[in-house]
Amino acid sequence: MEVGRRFVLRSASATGAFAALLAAGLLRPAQALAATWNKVAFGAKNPADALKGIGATSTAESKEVQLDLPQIAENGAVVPIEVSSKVPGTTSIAVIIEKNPFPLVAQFEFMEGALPYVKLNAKVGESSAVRAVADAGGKFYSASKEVKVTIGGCGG
Amino acid sequence: MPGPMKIRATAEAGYTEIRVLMSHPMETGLRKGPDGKLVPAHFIQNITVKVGGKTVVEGQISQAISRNPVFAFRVKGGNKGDKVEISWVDNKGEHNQTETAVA
Amino acid sequence: MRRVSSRALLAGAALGVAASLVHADDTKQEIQKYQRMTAESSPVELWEMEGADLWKQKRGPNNVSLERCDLGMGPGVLKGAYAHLPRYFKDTGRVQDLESRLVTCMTTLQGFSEQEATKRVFGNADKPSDMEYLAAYVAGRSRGVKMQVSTNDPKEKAAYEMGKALFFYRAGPWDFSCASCHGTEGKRIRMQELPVLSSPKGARGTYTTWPGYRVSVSQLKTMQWRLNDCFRQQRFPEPKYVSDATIALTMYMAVNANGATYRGPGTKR
Amino acid sequence: MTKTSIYLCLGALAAALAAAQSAQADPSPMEVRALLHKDFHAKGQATMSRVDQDDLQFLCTVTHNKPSAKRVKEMEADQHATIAYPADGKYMGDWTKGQKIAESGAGMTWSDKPGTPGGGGCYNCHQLSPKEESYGTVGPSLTAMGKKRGDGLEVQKYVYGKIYNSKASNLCSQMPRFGTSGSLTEEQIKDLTAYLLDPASPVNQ
Repeated sequence: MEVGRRFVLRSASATGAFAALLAAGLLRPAQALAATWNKVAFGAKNPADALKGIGATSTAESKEVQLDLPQIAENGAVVPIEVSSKVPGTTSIAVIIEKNPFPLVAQFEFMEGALPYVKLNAKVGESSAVRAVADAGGKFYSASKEVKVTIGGCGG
Repeated sequence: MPGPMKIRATAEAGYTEIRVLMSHPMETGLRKGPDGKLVPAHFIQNITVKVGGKTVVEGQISQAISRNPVFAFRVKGGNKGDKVEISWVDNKGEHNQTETAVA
Repeated sequence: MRRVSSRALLAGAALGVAASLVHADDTKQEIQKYQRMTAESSPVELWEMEGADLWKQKRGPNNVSLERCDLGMGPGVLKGAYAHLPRYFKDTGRVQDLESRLVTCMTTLQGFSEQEATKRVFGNADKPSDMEYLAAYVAGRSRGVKMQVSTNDPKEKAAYEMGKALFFYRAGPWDFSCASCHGTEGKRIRMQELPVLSSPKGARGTYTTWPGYRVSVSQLKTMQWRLNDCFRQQRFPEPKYVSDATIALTMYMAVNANGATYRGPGTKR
Repeated sequence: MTKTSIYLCLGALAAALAAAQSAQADPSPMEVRALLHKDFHAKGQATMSRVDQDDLQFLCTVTHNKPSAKRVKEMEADQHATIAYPADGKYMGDWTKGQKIAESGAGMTWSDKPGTPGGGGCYNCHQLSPKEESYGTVGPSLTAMGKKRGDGLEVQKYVYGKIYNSKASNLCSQMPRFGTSGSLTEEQIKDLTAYLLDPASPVNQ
């Protein structure tokens, strides 16, 4: 088990280190990276627009999309969400929290032997439906589950 | 300022489980600081996972990912000793990366 | 007629009770699932990593690391040290918990004044404290070790007894003791089933997962912080950091947890 | 609240001695108090006098919340005498305000601003509105209280008094004495009474 270290920006030679990273092929140029962040989809303020933003104009409910999360969250700051897709040819998975101010939380593309699987922690502002959307050859399949965010603790 | 980062990659039956921990504030831009002003948005936007030099996962994420993000991914096959590299870039252009070998 | 209707009513009531019980069970199960899933995907190890760095770093007026710090198992021995704390230390003549002993090492080895060593012990999400990093690192080195806190020394025994008395001492505007929230089996405060820390079952489950990462504040919290915030909510004045009173309470809970395997640093709501 | 007094010393000394004899290693509440004075400091509105027990707190501590029937009777009468019923004879206020007070667990801590209205933290221990799922179970469920008991004047007075000083009817209850301790105002207690009894309140839906 290797241990990662904070680096680059903590050092004075940030630019040099960045260049080295680029040379090593670990990072692509910042502009290119910025371009790969789907501003339209992530900026959407409702689930329908978010889906449109990732190209999912229509989705079919599917049991092949497996979504696991606790139905009750003691704290909305962290809601663990696990998604996997058994739809053949799945190339990406997106997670949408319908009642969040910006519903689209993440989209992952899988290639070179990566299984269509991801586990993440998301902030959930209020009790909401959580939707997972799998893209298989331009067709979109989805599953959803409710999560209830509760008030915890004795404090104010 | 990027804090520490950690990857754990374990060979399971038929696949490799990759788990990554990142230090990052993941500020939404919607939260008020102690001074009553909105704290500017500051969050990771892109994540890249490479195994044996090949990109296997490309992720785009929003400010709704929890502070100090943790992700798990799975890759078919994989052998002990294979190199796993993960890097991220946030909306301010800050970035970090680390690597490990499959155990 | 009357009898029939009352029986029907009773049956209805019984059904209602059964339904709410099933519901309560589901709720409990889902909360347990939440706790399991957040623990599985917790960033808490990052605190241990930073703590490991800090432990080895040369710091303070003496420019030395903490690597020769004696946490009770001999200088520099970390494995299992936390599972044996609090304990009596001859050199200071005190029963000390982890944080108290770390202050001792920072002052005696690194040359910090006590004031410097305790200036900022509770951090925040943007800037955790050195103490939080160090506590996470040291506690983590007892993972898998059975809790074995001694009360053989008369001072250890006295600390345990004082801790117990403190636990049940009711005072303040709301008449609370520790036991007000942590004294009745199977009761919830809001959604939380709070552990009964006076019983081995409750203490074992809880003590062995502190210090812990709190997802609500994205921070690792230490046992001294936990006690501090309990006293705040108990409507008491503030306990002094690593005071005899807080160490006595820690001793009480740690001894109650004896025999359980330490599994922290844990993850909390 | 009356603080530790000569009355306490006379009344409870016997109990303290008995407790001390039964388990020799047990530190007495006096020793605990001395340690608290050494190891705590005042912060915000939480003054050091808060670690001093009044006679009730002392008795409940030394008897593990099980005082003798005789002492219970005497002291419950004392506690009852602390209840100040509203001069206007009205016990019910605004249930909508009462709901907010019931939901809030703030108040009286060193981090609360002195003088700002606190809450009753009712949901910490009780089920009230059936719609609120995040409720505690330390105290009994109060759901549909008004429906079950009605909202007659006697019931109103009972509920008002219970919130004002729960110890008047259950000496070592875990529930704070919200009125006696000055944690909630008369108006707030009226609002809570309405929250429990008003037919329009969610508690009774």
